[in-house]
Amino acid sequence: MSNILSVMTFLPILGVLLLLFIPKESKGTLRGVAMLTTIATFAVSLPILTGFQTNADFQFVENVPWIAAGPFAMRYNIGIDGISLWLVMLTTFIMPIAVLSTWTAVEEKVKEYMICLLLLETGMLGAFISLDLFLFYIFWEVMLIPMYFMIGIWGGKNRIYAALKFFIYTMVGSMLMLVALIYLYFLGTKAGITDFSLLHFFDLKIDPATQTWLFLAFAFAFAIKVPMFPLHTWLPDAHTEAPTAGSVILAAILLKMGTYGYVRFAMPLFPEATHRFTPLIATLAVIGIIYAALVAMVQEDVKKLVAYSSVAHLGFVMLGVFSLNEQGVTGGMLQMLNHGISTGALFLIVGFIYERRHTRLITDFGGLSKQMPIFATIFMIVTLSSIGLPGTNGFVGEFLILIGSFESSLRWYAVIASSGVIFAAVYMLWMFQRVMFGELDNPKNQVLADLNLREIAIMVPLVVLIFVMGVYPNPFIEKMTPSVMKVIAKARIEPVATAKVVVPVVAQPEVAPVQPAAEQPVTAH
Amino acid sequence: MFDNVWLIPLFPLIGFLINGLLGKKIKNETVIGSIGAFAVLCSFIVSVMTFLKLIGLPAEERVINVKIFTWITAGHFNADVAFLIDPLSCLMLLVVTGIGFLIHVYSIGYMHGEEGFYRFFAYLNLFVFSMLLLVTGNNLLLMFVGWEGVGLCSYLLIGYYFHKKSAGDAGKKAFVMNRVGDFGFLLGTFTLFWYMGQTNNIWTIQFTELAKNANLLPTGGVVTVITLCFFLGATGKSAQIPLYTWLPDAMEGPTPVSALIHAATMVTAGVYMIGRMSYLFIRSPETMTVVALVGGCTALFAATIGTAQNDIKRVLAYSTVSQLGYMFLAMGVGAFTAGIFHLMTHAFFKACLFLGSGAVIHSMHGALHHVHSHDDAQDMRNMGGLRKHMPLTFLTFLIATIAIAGIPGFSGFFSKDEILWQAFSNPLHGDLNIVLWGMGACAALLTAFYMFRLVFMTFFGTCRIKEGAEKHLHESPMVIVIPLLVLALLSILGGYLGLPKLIGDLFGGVPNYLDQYLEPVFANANQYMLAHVHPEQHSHTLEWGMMAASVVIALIGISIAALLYLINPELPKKFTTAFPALHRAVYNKWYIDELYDFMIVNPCKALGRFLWKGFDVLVVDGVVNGVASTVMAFGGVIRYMQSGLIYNYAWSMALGVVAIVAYYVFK
Amino acid sequence: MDNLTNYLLVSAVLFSIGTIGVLTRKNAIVMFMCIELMLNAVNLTFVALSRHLGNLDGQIFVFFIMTVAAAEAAVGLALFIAFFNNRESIDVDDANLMKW
Amino acid sequence: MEINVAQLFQTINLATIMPEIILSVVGMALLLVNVFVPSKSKGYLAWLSLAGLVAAGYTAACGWGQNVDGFSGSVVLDNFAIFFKLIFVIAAGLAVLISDQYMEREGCNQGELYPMVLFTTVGMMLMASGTDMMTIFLGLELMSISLYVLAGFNRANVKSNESGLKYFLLGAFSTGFLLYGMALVYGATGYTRIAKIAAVASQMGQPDILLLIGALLILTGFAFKIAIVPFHMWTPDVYEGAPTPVTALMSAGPKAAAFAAFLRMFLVAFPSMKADWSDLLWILAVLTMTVGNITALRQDNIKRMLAYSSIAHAGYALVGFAAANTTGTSGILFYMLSYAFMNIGAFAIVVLVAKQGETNGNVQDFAGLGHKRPALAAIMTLFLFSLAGIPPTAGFIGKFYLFSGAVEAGYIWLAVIGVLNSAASAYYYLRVMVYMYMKPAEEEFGWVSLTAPVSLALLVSFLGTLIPGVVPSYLLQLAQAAVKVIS
Repeated sequence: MSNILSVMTFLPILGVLLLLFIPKESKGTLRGVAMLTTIATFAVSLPILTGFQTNADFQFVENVPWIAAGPFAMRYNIGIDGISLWLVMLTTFIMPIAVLSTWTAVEEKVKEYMICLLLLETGMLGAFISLDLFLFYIFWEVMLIPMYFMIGIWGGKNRIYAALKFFIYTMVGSMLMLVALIYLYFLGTKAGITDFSLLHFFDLKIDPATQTWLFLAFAFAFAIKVPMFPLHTWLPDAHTEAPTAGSVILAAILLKMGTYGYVRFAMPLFPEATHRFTPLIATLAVIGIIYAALVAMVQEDVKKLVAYSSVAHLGFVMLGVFSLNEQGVTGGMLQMLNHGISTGALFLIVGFIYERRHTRLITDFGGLSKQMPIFATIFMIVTLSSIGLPGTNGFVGEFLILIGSFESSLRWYAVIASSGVIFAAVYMLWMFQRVMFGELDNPKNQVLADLNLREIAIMVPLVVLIFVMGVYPNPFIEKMTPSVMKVIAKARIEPVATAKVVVPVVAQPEVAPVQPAAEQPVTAH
Repeated sequence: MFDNVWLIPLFPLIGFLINGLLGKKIKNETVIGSIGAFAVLCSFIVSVMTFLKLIGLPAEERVINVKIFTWITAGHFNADVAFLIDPLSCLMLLVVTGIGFLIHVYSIGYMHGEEGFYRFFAYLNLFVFSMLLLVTGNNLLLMFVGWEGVGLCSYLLIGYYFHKKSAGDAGKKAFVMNRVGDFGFLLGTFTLFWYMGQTNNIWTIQFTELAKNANLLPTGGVVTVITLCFFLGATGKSAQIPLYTWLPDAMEGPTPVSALIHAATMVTAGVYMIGRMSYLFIRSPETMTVVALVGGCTALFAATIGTAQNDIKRVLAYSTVSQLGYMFLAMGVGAFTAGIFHLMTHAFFKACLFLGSGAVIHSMHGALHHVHSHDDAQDMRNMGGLRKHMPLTFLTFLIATIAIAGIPGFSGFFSKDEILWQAFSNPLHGDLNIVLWGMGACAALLTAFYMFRLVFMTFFGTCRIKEGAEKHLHESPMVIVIPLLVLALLSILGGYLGLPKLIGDLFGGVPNYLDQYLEPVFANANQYMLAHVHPEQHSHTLEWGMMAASVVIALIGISIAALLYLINPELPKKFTTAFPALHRAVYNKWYIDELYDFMIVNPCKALGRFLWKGFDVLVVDGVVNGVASTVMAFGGVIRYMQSGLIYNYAWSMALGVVAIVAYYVFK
Repeated sequence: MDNLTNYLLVSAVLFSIGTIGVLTRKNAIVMFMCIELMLNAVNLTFVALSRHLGNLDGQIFVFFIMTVAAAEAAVGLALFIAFFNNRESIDVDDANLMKW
Repeated sequence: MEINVAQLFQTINLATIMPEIILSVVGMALLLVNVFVPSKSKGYLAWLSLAGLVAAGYTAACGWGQNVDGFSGSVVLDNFAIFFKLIFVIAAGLAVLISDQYMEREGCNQGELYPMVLFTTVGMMLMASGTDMMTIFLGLELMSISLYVLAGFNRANVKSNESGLKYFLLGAFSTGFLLYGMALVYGATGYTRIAKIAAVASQMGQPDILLLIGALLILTGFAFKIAIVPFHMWTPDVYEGAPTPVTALMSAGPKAAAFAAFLRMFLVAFPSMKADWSDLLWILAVLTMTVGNITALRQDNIKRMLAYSSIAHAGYALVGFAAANTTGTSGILFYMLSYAFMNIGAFAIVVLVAKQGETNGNVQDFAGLGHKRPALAAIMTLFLFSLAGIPPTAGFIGKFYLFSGAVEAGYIWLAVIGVLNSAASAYYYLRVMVYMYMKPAEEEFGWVSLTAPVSLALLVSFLGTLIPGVVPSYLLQLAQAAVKVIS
């Protein structure tokens, strides 16, 4: 099937159309249809994974004219490479879980809720597979709408503020990106580029001063989405107020849009500017790691704590991505997936206890382990994954990021960032301890039921992935490696020899003799 | 030939999975316990087989890498899941699985009737698995997996009684402090990987590769940075200054855990790691000095605290910290074999001590439970005279105590004396040697003192337990006692593996087996030492003298203990009243925990709170919301221009016309 | 030439008077009369220019303006009456229900 | 001089103004029908005028690409005019469709409304077609006078009176400036015909001061109709007071008509002074967007809010004008068309939600609409997103082209200010959605009844907002073709 990507992307829309014809009273059917749609989407995405050839090319490409008027030519140009592949898979994988997670949590306006979820899925998938800048922008913006409603309608007490903040904050950024996009296009037309296709722009030579401005505009939009310090304040609000599925999707996928944007657009398009702003971005990333960790430590609301932990984790991702070597970028990409899985799982967990107790204050809990052993086990595993314990997915990503950035010019940033692993342990474990350990003294907590079958079914795939990706991450890495190398080759302004100096570990010392320093792969001091 | 080594960690992993996933369903304690113990037993058997195979090989071939699968590859970074079988790791395998098996057996009896029995065995198996990874991992990263894994198990097991807040706190403290160490470990790994790659184009984190290329490393400089980072990792894991405070708190966990994790195996990981990378450490004289000093200080410092504790397990905990200090002292003076030797002997006698104390506590607990007393079953002030009731436990406990105190003939004497001698005579630290020896000797004195204090308070004198409870005190079941006996035996015999040459010569040239066995592992370091420093020759007389001195020191310590706690039990009280401040300081562990709280924990929390409420909400969000509300306020003002009056509107238009025209006319 | 300038000046003055009248008066009818004055000033300009330029376009324009002004007057007065019916005033100060 | 009638008719070329003729005839016929058909319900008039509008639109569309002129070149039926005529037909048609229900409810269902709508449409069409200052003026006045009547149509309602009064006085006032400007241009160049003015103006090396002032005064005249700051003050009051369907028409039609004439005058007659007026439009665009948006932030009355929003939208369109390139100007055309759909659609919802006497017209009164009437709310949501310029809607594509025009012309900061305004504007559009979806319903919205005409209007504007948002290519190409004739 040559248009499998389109089928996958727009399958949720089909689900929406179906949902429209189901009366809103039959909630079970609505949930079922939404569930089936997301599962079908996941099923459709599987052949993409299996059929993906491990090389740097874009695959499953569809490229047809879309808009052509005046100076512009936009094309419906989609495709997938090693960088977007896993993010697409993550999206299709998380969505059924998200739907399932709200089976009982959302009792009101089920129909609208499911419509929002499905629209969101199309938006996210579309953004990940777009190879046309304009198309990307459309999907990028479209995502905002369902998320806005999810926060605003099904959110908590302060939901309207959070929803508006989320929407307008993101919109300010993306609007500036739009201007940069247009400007870039006109630069391209002068160089003979005839449409918005990303691949054309990769070859465009832009003078550094212009790059600076364009990069800033792109980076600003993406930084808001990531979110990077100090543009992060919408996140705790949005997360805290969003319903569980909203938080899960927001954390697992939407935030990745920002980092993905850097890897896919900002960095390869503007290499000189990337080089120039690397210290700034790395500084912000590191500040984000430490700052968010410190702030997370003193949170009173579990969900807010997890939200701040997201900021810290995404700081790691940014650091890795901007180290611009294979370890760092691979680590960053992996960490995106890891964060999607483990933070998604954390939000689900918070959702479980919120559903039971209708509070998220840490002080309202304590000793839950006794009452909910299965929950405790899963919570523990996810917590450990979140703090990057070896054997879980979180470790692989974090380690590669740190070793990558240590090897690059961001050495000192890596050192500071490494201390983030300590803080992560502090705030996560302290939270875990206060919620799960101690005396089960609150009578309301003494009657809590452990996870039911549905909830276990939600968590099991995540837990399995946590371990699979921790123990055997190589299949994930292998698929993305060629694309990662391509990105690095584009985004680095120094000549890169990274790929060629792989020395097998078993190499004999005499085979790998000491080389004069001049021939070393350049790792700027 | 060594293809089946992956079985060694696999068995405990299977045990963990079975007990962890199905344990709740199995319910039968015997089955659960047997599965757990059997898994470790299988590992032990395979380890023994591996060991036998290994010593069957010529010495120079005793380094085998067994690759299972490629774990992570990214760029020139590569990490395999692969095992390194060499004398050092084999020794550790035996210690871990051997003692681990005994403690598993012991636990079946000790943990009888505890809630979450299956959980305990699952964790214990998981711990053994992690520890085996740690010791067999053939690269830094896999070692780190085990490194963090044992930390995790430690966290889980310390927090086993999670309903107790103190247990949860202790677990968290252990984990976080370990993480601080891990931070160092990671940085060390990064720097080493980067430096080797950068300067020599050797991108590897594999131990054998590193060892092979160790000669490319400079002396000092970046190696100092690397080794100090690793050493930070070691201080965290092995509870050295400044990261030792978690270990005494870790006694919140069940006693078998204390024996296995917090005495015999996990806490020695730091020592093992330095041994594993001896070729690296030896290349940095600065680091060696730091290691030796930290070790010496810790040995002495922890010993002082140990003298004033009343909780039986806490005494042992501080003793562990102190003994670990010895091991680091050994490593720091380049006596790697001696350090590993002490690691091994310490594993025997300290496991024996902990299990013995566990038996005591168990018995005390049962007795106190009978009379419905809430007295602390671990407080030595409630004990006394227990030897009548628990003769076997007393016997084994006494043997182990003698061993730790350094009485000749018992294992502790050989290893400790070796360390003291090396501290005194090593060629690395020059004038510092006497200080190092002094610290070690003082610590030995204190060790002998507080250990016998413990024995006297617990097993001698009058029974101070609550009225009526005494008759309920009884010897432990066989499943508890047998491991004690085995360990006690090992505490005696273990020392004969590493007889000093001096003594060996007396018995017709019995070699120092351990030295020979471990020689290939430390060959690189030793060669480097030979090439770079010139050892002074010390006369045998001096060596004999020093040996005698350490025996005398131990005896003095024992005598003081006997005087204070056996002959004249009123003396200690007088002593404490005479020096109240000193006693309070020692009793409160020199207020180090409070100091950390004051210096690090509280400022961090305060900073976090400030950043949240003061910066995040006020400044960052304040700017965002400020912009928004400024615009909104502006809108509120502008709308009042819209007065609703036609002539105002007309004015606006007319002025607009005038302005536009004027602009162009006068431009 | 001078002639034209004079005409233009007069019409400009008339236009200004009309404008100022609109700006300062509050009676809707007076305001409307001022607007008529402005329109007539424009007419004068057109006629003068037409004469000066020697083509008839301007004068034709004036016819249209006058016609339109008449239509405007008719509609305007109807609106005033409707307003007066409800507010009993044609003071524009009273047309202030909607503001801000 | 012998007058050859046939030749005269050839010069006049009635085909050029056939759409106007059709609408005028239908309008006058409807006036008579209204008098002589004794039916209390006036709904049939709506359908009849719709038929007339469709016929006129069809006639206009048939002339696509032919570029004929008439009346000795003082009117023209070129692509540019046709594009705008279709906008007017759509705007008027949608307004007509939502009128009956509203007028019935408000108790002022006089049949004259429909002829007046048709006449005002004729005026707009004439403005778009006019190539002579005279015809433009005539079209403008025809449009305006009909609108004065329409604004004050609800005679019994004080607000409607006030709206008519304000619109009339200020409109006439601005006409004064426009005319004076035209007089000066005439004086400076000697012609009223745009093409000839252009010819003369391009001959002048240094623009004549008379010509410049004339042009600026003409600009202010159009600026009034478009509602450019500082000539915008009438907009909120008039929009608020006028009957809602009239407001809907007013927000879309006259604005587009004024843009049509404005574009034609400035791009055809004064391109030589582009440097002068382009800067001015830059400033005016910024002022208009900003003032419109910022003031709209604090409005509760939804009609008033939409009025301020329409000021802001005029500012966005001006961005394209300031750029004065094909991208920008075709963007204006596209935007005006989209704006007709989305804004009238939004007003249609306002008509439905409001109660008798124009009560219930505040944002707060929309609370819970999303749950009680999900379809209506969903449609309204689309309109609001389109107004806010969020894809996939026509509003986004329109804005994209407008801002692209600015970027292409090198006005990057203008585009940046534009997009920032756009982001700020999202707040007040979202606010409506907040009430619709995120606040509990206080009312059951039982009175909201969807009649056939309104449903049709909603459907048309829904599709007109959505489809060009997803597949805009065809319309954009039409707009490009349309602006070709004036650039």
